[in-house]
Amino acid sequence: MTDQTLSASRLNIRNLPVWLWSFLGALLVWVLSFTIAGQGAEGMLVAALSFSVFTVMVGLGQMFVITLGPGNVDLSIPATIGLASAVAMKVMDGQNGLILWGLLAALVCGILIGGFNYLLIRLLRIPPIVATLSSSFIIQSVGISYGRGLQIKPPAALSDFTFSRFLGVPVLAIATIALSIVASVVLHRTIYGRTVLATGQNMRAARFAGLSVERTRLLTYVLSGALAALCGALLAGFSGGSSLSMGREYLLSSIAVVVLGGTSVAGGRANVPGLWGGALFLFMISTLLNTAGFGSGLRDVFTGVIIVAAIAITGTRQPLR
Amino acid sequence: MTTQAVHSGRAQNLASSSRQRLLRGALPAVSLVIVLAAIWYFNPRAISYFGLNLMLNLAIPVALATIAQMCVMATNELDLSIGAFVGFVACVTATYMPQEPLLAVLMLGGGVLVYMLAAVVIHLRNVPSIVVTLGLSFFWAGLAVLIRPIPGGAAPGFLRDLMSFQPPLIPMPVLLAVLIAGTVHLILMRSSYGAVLRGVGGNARAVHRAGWSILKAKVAMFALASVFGILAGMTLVGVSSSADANMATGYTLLSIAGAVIGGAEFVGGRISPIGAVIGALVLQLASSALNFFQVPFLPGGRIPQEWQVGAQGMFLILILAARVLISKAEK
Amino acid sequence: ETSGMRIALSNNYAGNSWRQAMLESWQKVTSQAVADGVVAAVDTFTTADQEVPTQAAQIQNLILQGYDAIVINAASPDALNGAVKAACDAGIIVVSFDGVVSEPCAWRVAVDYRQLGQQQLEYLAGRLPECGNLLEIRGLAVTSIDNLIHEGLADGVKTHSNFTIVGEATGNWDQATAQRAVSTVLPSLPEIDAIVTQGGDGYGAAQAFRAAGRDIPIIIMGNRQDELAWWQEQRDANGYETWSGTIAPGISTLAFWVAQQILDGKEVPKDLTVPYLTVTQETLDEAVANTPVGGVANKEYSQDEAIQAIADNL
Amino acid sequence: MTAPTGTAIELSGVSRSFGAVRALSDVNLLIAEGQCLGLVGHNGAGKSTLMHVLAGTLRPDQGRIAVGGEQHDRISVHLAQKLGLRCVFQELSLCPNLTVAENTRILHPSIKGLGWRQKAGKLISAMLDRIFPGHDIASDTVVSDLSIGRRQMVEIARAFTVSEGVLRLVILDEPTSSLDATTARQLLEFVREEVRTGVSCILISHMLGEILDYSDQISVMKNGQLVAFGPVAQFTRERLVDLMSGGEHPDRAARERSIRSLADAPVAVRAQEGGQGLPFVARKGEVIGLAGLSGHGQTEFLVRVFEAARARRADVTVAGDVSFVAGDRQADGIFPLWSIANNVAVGSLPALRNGLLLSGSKERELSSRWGRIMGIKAPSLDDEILSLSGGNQQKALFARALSTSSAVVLMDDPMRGVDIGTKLEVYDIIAEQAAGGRTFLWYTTEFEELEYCDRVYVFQNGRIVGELQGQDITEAGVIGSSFKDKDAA
Ligand SMILES: Nc1ncnc2c1ncn2[C@@H]1O[C@H](COP(=O)(O)OP(=O)(O)OP(=O)(O)O)[C@@H](O)[C@H]1O
Ligand SMILES: Nc1ncnc2c1ncn2[C@@H]1O[C@H](COP(=O)(O)OP(=O)(O)OP(=O)(O)O)[C@@H](O)[C@H]1O
Ligand SMILES: [Mg+2]
Ligand SMILES: [Mg+2]
Repeated sequence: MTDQTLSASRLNIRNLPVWLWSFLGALLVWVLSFTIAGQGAEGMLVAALSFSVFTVMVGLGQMFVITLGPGNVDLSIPATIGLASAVAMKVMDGQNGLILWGLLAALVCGILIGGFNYLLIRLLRIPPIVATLSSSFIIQSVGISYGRGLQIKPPAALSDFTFSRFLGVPVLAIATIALSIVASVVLHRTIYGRTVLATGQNMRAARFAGLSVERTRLLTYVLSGALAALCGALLAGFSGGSSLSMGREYLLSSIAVVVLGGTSVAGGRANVPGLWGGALFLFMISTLLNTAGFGSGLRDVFTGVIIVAAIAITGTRQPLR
Repeated sequence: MTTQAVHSGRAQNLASSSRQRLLRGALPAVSLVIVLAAIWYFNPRAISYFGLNLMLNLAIPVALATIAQMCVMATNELDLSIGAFVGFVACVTATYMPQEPLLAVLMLGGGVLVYMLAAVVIHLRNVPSIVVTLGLSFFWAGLAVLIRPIPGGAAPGFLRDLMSFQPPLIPMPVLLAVLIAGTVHLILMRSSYGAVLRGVGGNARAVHRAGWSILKAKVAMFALASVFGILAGMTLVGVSSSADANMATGYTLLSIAGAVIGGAEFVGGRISPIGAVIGALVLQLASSALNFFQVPFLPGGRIPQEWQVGAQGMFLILILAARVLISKAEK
Repeated sequence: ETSGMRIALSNNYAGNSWRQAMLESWQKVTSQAVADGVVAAVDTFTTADQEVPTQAAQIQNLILQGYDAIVINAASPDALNGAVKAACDAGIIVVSFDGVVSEPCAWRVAVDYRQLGQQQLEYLAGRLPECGNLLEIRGLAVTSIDNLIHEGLADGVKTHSNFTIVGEATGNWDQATAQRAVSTVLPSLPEIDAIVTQGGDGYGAAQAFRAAGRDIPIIIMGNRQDELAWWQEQRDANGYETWSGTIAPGISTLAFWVAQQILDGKEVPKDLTVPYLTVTQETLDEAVANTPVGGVANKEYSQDEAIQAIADNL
Repeated sequence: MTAPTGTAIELSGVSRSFGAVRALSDVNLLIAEGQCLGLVGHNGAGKSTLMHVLAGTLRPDQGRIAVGGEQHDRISVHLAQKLGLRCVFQELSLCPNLTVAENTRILHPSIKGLGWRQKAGKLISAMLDRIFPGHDIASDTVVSDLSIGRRQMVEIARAFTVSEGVLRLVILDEPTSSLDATTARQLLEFVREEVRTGVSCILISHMLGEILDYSDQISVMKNGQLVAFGPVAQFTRERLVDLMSGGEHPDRAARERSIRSLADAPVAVRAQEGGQGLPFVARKGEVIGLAGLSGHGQTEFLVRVFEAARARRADVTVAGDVSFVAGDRQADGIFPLWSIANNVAVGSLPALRNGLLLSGSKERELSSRWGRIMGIKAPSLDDEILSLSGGNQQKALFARALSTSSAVVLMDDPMRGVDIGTKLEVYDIIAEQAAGGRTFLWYTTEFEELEYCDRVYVFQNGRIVGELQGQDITEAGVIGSSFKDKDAA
C-alpha cells in the first residue's frame, strides 16, 4: 500500500516535462549568482540570452543528429563555424549590401560540409563520430588555406543587428526562439521529424515501415552543417570578426546542451525547449563561478560537480524487468 | 540424406558470416601493416629498433587510454572524461609520486573510486554516461590545474626506467603493446567473468535474468577503465618526463577513434582489445609519421603546412574506408 | 658554414592569426635563406591539435628524419622535455621560441613576459593617477606565459597600490572566448576603469562591454589588427587612448637565425630575451598601416639583426 | 496421462498491476512434479507476467510462492536460479555479441576456471544434440550470426542444461513461435521425455494442438485470472477457445477452400530467379504463401521484394507500394519509445498530412480505427507500445501494415504469438482485403496458415523449388517439395 502511494508520487515527478529541469537549474544558479554579486541580475540574464542563442543554434542541429541514434554525433561543428565565419566575412567584405550574399555563402558552405559528412558515413560506412572528426580536420585545413587565419571584420549593419534589442531582449534571441519553435514543429509534426525519431529508435524498423531513412539522415547532417554555418556567420558579427578557432567552444557545449535538455543519447527522443534550458544553465554556471571569483581550476571542478549532480537528480530509477 | 543437404547449405552461410567477422577483425592489423610499409618506403631508417622505439613510445599511453575507453564502450556507455583523467593522473604522478608516493597512490585510488561511483550513478539513476563523464571531464581537468597550476614536475625513476628500458631485439613499446593487448584479451575475451561483462553490453536484461548484477558488472568495467586510465597517465609521464594539466585532453577523441578503428561498436558490447591496441598504434603513427611522407607531385615534395591537418583527416578516412569492401559483402 | 644543413620547425597550432603570421614570416625568411644557400632545407610541420603528446611524437619523428636543428613553438614548457632531451641526445640543436621549453639542453628565445605585465601597470599609473578598478583577462590556463604575465601584473599592482583587480576572466588569448568570459563577470562588477590583458583578447573585451551597454574603459591591447583598428576607430571618434604590448610573431625568424648561428658554431647564450613589440598612441597610425587587414603587427628579423640580438644578450 | 504426484511449485493469491492494468489478479496455480502444465490464454491474459513472477524478474504486488514446500513472498532472479527455476522468455534473452558457449556460461556461474569454454560448449552441444538432433549450431558461433529460429533453439537448450544443483522447473513461453514444424515437434517430444525424469515444465502456446497433445494439466487464463484448471482429458480444442474468449470467438473449422481463378489478374510481383529456382509471380488479389523449412531464404526474399518496390531492381518488379509486417518484432518492427498510436500510424504518414504538417486528429482517428479492427488490448492507444503483451504488439504491427494503401503486403511469419481468436479475425481481414484487390505475400512457419493461401511457393536453400495450388496445398505436398532431392537437380 505504501509502495503504491510511493510509486504514485514518483509518477507525479515523472510527469514534469524533462526540459523543465534544466530551466529550474538555470534559474537556481542565476538567483545564486546575483545574490553573491549583490547586483547585475538583469545583466546576467541578458548576457545568458545573448550567448545561448549561438549554443542553441548549433544545439538544434546537433540534437537532430544525436536523435538519429547511437553513435550519431557531429564533431565537425566547430570547424564548420570557423570556416563558415571566414567565408561569410570574406564575401561580405565589410559592406552592408553584401550581407545576404555572405549569409548565403556560409549556408552553402555548411550544406556542402553536411553532405560531405553524410557521404563519408553512408558510402564509406565510417562511424559518424570518426567521420565527422576526420572531416573537421579537413575543414580546418580548408579554412587555413582559404582565410590564412585572418580576422576579417563584419559589416556594421550585421554587427549592429547582432547587438540590437527589442524591449530589452536581444533580437537575435527572439529570432532563435522562433527558429526553435519551427524546429519543434518540424520534429513532431512533419514526416521528416517522425522519420528522425523512428530512425533513432530502430533503423531497420524505420526502413520496413516505409520511411525514407537515408534521405532523412542526409538532410539531418546537412541541417546540422547549415545551422553551424549560420551560427558561424552571426557569431562573427557578434564578436566582431571571424576566426578559425571561434567554434572550439561549441564542440562540447553543443553536445552538453542537447543531453542536459533531455534528449536521449540513445536516439529517438528529442527535446527542443530543453536546449534553451541546457544552454542557459551552462552559461549561468560559468557566470556563477566567475562571479564567485574562483580560479580556473576550482571553476572546472565545480562545473563538473554541478553537472553531475544536476543530471543525477533529474535521473530516474528504472528497474530492469 | 536430404536433411544433410539442407544443413550443409546453412553451414556454408554461417561459415561465410564468420569469415567476414574474421576479415573485419583482421582489418586493424592490415591497416597497421600498410602504415608501417608506407613509413618504411619513405624513410627506411624509421623501421629499426631505434626508430620504432621513438615512433611508438608515445603510442603506449594512447593504447592504454583506448583500452580504458573500450572497457566503458563494452557496457554501451561512453567516457568523455578519459583524456582529462589521464591528464589528472599525469599531474599526480609527476607532482607527488617521486616525493610522496603514498599520497599519490591514495589520490589515484580516489580516482578509481570516483569512476566506480560514476558507474553507480549512471546505472542507478539511469542517466546517460555522456553527460556524467562530460561533467567528470571538467572535474578532472580542474583538479589537474589545482595540482599543477604551471607545468612541471618530474617522472618517478621507475617509470622513466621502464619507458626507456631497451630490451634486446624487440623495442620496448612493441613489447608493451603486445603485453597490454594480450592481458586485456585474457581478462575480457577469454575469462569466464569477462564473458558476463561483455554480455552486459550485448543484452543487459538477459544477463540480469541469469542472476548477475548489472550494477556490479558496470562498476567493474568502470574500475577497469580507470585502472587503464591510470596506467596511461603514468606511462605518459614516463615518456615525457614531466606533466602539464592539459597534456592529454585530446586522448578522449583519440581513444574513441582508436577503439572504433579497432572494431569496437557503440552499442552491443562488441569490442576487441587487440584491435583497440592496434587502432591506437595506427592513429599515433598517422598523426606523427604522415607529414614526413615525400609526395613527389607536391611543391617541395611534402604536404604543405596548411594541409597537414587535413591530411590526417584524409588518412583516417582512407583507413576506415577499407571497411566498405567488407561491409558491402556483408549487407 | 651551414649550407649543407637542414632545419625543421615544429609547430603545434595554426588556427589563429598570430600563428598564421608567425608561419608566414618563417616561410618568407627561411625560403630566402634556402635560396641564398645559407642552409640546405627548411621544413615546416604543424600538428592537428594543440596536444602535447602529438607534438612530442612529431619531434621524435623529426629526430628520425635526421634534421640538424629543430625550432620549436612548444605546446608545453615541461611536458615536451622527454622528446627534446631525445633530440639533444641525438646531437640535434633545439631552439624554442614563444612557447619555450625548460629542458636545459635547448635554447630559448622569448620576451620578458613579466616585464610586459608590469609595464601595463606603469602605463595605467600614468593615465589614472588617483586610483582604479581593474579587470584582468587571463590567457590559456596552465601555460607559463599566462603565469608570467599574471605575476608581472600582480607585481605592478603591488607597486601601484592604488589599483585593485576587481575581477578576472579567462580569455585564452582569443577574442571570442574573451568576449564570452568577460560577459559572464561583467554584470557582477562595479565600474571598471581599465582592463589589463595578454593580447589577442582586447577586442573581445570591448565587444563584451558593447553588448552589455557599458562605457568602455581603457583596454590594454595586443597586436592583432582588429584590436589596433578598433583602437584607431575609437581614437578618431572620441579620442580614445591606450597602449599595446605583445610578442611579435616574427620572433620565429629570430629563432631560425639563432639555430643557424649555433649550427655555424657561434657561441649563443641559452636564454635570449628580446624586446616585446609596443604600439603607442603615437605609433598607432604607422602600425595599422603596416599590418595587413585581419593580420598581426609584426617584426621580422634579418641575419644581422639576429647576430646583434645575440650579442646584446651575451 | 499420469495423476499428479508431488507438488513442485504452488502460487497462491498472486496479483500484479501495471498502473491501471491488472495483469494478474489473485492467481492460484499448482505445478506438479514431473508434469507438463499447458498454459493458454488470449493475448494480454497475463501468462508472461505470471512467468516473470516465477522467474524472479517481476515482483508481485501480493501473493506467496511455495517452492519445494518452502514459502517465499517473492522470488528474486538469484533465488530462482538457486531453486532451479528456468525460463525461456517470450522475447529472446541471449547476448547477441557472445558465442553460444559464452551464453551458456552466463547461466552457469559454476562454469569457470581453465577450460570453461570447452565445458560450456560441451554442455550446450550435448543438450542441442538431445533436443534437436541434426541441428547445425556450433557452440563457438556468435549468436548474432544465427537466425531467429536457431537462437530460439539455443535458448531452449540452454534452459535445460544443468551444471550444479537441480533443475526443478522449465518455463517455455511460446517456444515454438519461431520454430518450423519439424523442430517444434522435436522440442515437444523432448519435453515429454524430460518430464519423465521428474522435471516440471510450463508450456505456453497459442497452438492449442500442441497444448492438448503434450501437456498433463492445462490452465486457462483470461484477463489476469485463472478460469480453468484440470487434467488434459477434461479439455478439447473447442472448450479451450470458449474458455479463453468467453464465447466471443466461435471457433470454426478450417476455412472451406474456395478455389479462385486469378490467372487473368494483372501481375503484382514478379521475380526472376537466377540459378535453377522457379520464377515467382503474384497477381493482384492473390494470397501467396512462402513455405519450406524456416531459415531457407523466405525472409530474404520478402526483403528483396520490399527493396525492389522502393528502388528499381533488375530481378524483381513490383506494381505499386508495399508494406511489411515484421515477424521479429523487436529487431524489425516496433519503435519502443513511442505510443501504440504512433507505432500504428507511422506506416501511413503521407496520408495523415494536412498541408505540410501531420494532423494529430487524423492520426488518432486512423490508429483507433485499426486498433479496434485488430482488437489491440490496451487501456489507451496513447500508452507505450512496450506495455503491450507480445501478441498485442504484433497486432499493432499488423494494423500498421494494413492501414496503409499499399497494393502488396509482405508478411514475415507475422502471427508469432498472436492468440487464436485474433488470428481467425486477421485471416478474415486478409481474405477480405485480398478480395478487394490487395496482394499478400505470406511467409509462415504454421502449416495451418498455408490453407488460407491461393498458391504456395516452397523455398529451399534460398531458391523456390516448388509451387502448389489449390487442393495440392497439403502438409505432405509442402514437405515433399522442400525435400525434393537436391542432389538430382
Ligand atoms: N511492463 C509493463 N507495463 C505495463 N503493462 C504491462 C507490462 N507488461 C505487461 N503489461 C500488461 O499486462 C497484461 C498482461 O501481459 P502479458 O505479457 O502477461 O500477456 P500474455 O498473456 O503473455 O500475452 P501474449 O500472449 O500476447 O504474450 C497486458 O495487458 C499488458 O499490456
Ligand atoms: N540460400 C541459403 N543457403 C544457406 N543458408 C541460408 C540461405 N538463405 C538463408 N540462409 C540462412 O538462414 C538464415 C536466416 O535466413 P532468413 O532470415 O531468410 O530465414 P527465415 O526463413 O526468415 O527463418 P527464421 O524465420 O527462422 O529467421 C540466414 O542467416 C542464413 O544463415
Ligand atoms: Mg506473453
Ligand atoms: Mg525470418
